[in-house]
Formats: sequence, C-alpha cells, structure tokens
Amino acid sequence: MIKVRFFAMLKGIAGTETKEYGITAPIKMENLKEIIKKDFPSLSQYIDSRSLLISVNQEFATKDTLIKDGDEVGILPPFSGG
Amino acid sequence: MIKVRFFAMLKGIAGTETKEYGITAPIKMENLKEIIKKDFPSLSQYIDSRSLLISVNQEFATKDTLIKDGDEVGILPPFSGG
Amino acid sequence: MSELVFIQREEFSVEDVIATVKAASKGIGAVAVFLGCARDFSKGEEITGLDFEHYPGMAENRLKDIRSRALGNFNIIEMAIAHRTGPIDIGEDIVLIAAASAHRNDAFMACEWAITELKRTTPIWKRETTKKGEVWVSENP
Amino acid sequence: MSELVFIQREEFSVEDVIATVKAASKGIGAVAVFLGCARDFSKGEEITGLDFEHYPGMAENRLKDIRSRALGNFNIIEMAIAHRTGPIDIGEDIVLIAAASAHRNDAFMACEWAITELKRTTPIWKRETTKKGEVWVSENP
Repeated sequence: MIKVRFFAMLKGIAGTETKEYGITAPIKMENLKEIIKKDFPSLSQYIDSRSLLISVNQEFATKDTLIKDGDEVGILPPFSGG
Repeated sequence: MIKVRFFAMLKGIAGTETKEYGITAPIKMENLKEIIKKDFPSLSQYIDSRSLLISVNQEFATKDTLIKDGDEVGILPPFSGG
Repeated sequence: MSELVFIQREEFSVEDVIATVKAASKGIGAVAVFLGCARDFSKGEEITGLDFEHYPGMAENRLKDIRSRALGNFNIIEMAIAHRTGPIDIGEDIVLIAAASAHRNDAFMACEWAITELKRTTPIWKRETTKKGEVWVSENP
Repeated sequence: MSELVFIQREEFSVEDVIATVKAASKGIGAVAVFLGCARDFSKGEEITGLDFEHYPGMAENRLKDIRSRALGNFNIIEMAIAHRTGPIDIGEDIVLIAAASAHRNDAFMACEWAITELKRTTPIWKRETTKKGEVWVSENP
C-alpha cells in the first residue's frame, strides 16, 4: 500500500486529502502520476505542470524515483509560505 | 562668543569639554582650527586629520564655513556608533 | 525560551526568538531579522484574512535544513526560523527569520538567503480570503 | 508605544519598536530589522563593557534625517531607529533599525542602507573597556 497525500488547492480539486494504492512491485514516479491522472482527471493539468513538486517519504523526488510499498507520496502545488 | 565642544577621545586629550572664544567678526573654520591648535597643541594631529568632522550649530561644516558670534562648534572625531 | 526552528498556530514572540538566537554566543554583534506580516492587499485585491497549510514533518525538516545550510554556508553564529500555520489575521506576523553573526553583512546575507529559500523549498501554502472568496496562492514572489 | 527615532540610556523593547513601525499601515508585508549588540571581543581583544557618548540634539537630528531620506529614497512605508547611550553591558542591544514595506527587498535595502549611514554620519562614539583600560574606538567597519 502506498499513501498519496494532496495539499492545498489540490486537496479541494481531488475532493480528498489522501488516496491509497496497493502495489505489488515498486513503481516509478512517472507511472504513479499516470495512475493518479486516470483516477483524478481534474488534477491532470496540475500534475503535468512543471511547477508541481512531488515528495516521497517527505523528501523531494524526481520522475525516476522508485515508490515502494509503505511509501508516502506528497503531491505538492507551488509553495506560498513566508 | 563662540562655544567649541570637544567629544569622545578629544575631550580627554583637550582636558576640557568646552572652550569659549570671543570673536569680533565672523571667521572661517580654517582660521578657528589654527586658533584651537595653538591653544591645544595635543589636539593638532586630530584637528589636521582628514577623518575629523566639524559641526557648526549641529550641522556639518566645511573649511569655508563662516563662524559667527553665538555659534556652537563641535569638534567631532570619527564616529563609532551603531 | 523558544526553539530555533518551529511551526505553530499561535503567535510567536519576536523578542523570545531573538533572545534564543542571542543566547548562542556572547560574540554576537549583529542580528538581522526578517518579519513577514499579513498585509491587507495582494495584487490590488483586498485581503481580509489568511490561512496557512503546511506538510507536517516535511515543512519542519525543510526549515531545519535551511538553518543547517545557512550555518554551513554563511559566516553566522546562529539562526532561528519561525512560521505560523492555520488562520492569521491582517497585521499579524507570519514568519520570522533571525540570523546572528559577529559582523552585520554576514547576518543580512544569511537572513535574505534564508527567506528566499524558505519560500522556494518549504511545503507551506497560503490561502487568501478576498471578497470573491477563498483563494489558494500559487505564485510566490 | 515607542517613538520612531530616539536615543536613550535605558534598554529599548524590540517588540515595541516593531509594533510602532507596523502601526503605520495595514499594507506592511515585510519588516527588516537590524539589531546591533555588545559583543565580548573586538579585534581579538576581550571586551567587558561599552560606553556610548553622543552629541545631544545633533545625533537625534542625524537619525531623523536618515529616516527621512530612507522614506524618500526607498519604497518603504515606515522606519524606526533606536540607539542607546551611556554604559552598556555585553549582550545588551545597542542599536535597532526597523524598515517596513509591502515587499521584502525594499525593507532589506533600506535597513542595510540606514545602518551604514548611521555609522557614517551620526555623532555617536563608543568606548570599549578592555584589560588594558578604556579605549575610544576610532574606526567604524
């Protein structure tokens, strides 16, 4: 099971804060993104945006990062703190 | 009468905080400096220093500033506030 | 005494955070502080309130990382970073960064770098309440 | 509430000075603060205390002039300047400059300019107490 967390505006657009996926083998970030886009079509434009950042276990990830069972994935829209 | 005020280290070297001079006509700053140097030989090197600033009535003065009866002259060693 | 890096809902005390930083060393001669506050307009729009969301755990770790890198890359003695989360009224403080050094240039440089880095790398999001409703801010100047 | 420009023997409250600056406008989004403190060494020499002398009247006027020029030349909303005079213990605050603006760059620029200008143009002198005795400081970095 991996846990995907949506933040800020994405939470509202997805209509949920979290979504869990059962996976049998580690998958690449880019594959997970395709799965999320299929589940949440309204998030597509945000997930494809160059300004989106993704974290795995609270560290910044790249498109090649492998996601394993038990990982927490954060879908992070552009920050606006400070 | 003009009142000359010494500050910080110059006060200690001059041995006084103030010195008054009676003048009959306005004099230029450079002339006043000569008078002070004659009165306080130990101040000479400080008064000739390029880093010395002089005020007249609490405004910065130049060597051409005219000093008149009633003026207050400040002999200001390099600042070290802040 | 405050911690050196924290995110909290309550207002923080600027005085306490500075005191915590100054307590690091008697060799501190300069503290540069950046204080970000909730202003009542944004891009010409009237703002009546703010609400911040952060990624708990990750946001705190990003702030700790900024502090560590500031201590490593600038000639500073200590740095504190505080950020609010949750609802914030106009005029209230949002973020505080205090950088302490022997000489002032180092403190200013580290403080300016840290607030820019915070905005760039810390998972915190701002929602503004305007007349048109509540709007998530998606750009960060 | 503090005044915006003052020189006093007593310790000042950083919190009060910032509050005074922030009270100028709800459009303030950034406050850059410089705090100068008494450190325990200077050019490798141990310092056990400081004593400041100022030219009463002229020093205050120079600080008011710095504030006016900062408000005229930078895109800031308000600025406060506080300086202590008389004896100061190690660790205590000496000087505080707070510059408030809508956006942070303007506040930082004005704050850095003002402290440099204060050191350059304000008739205030520092005497350090070292093991060798009391020494007037005649350079200002």
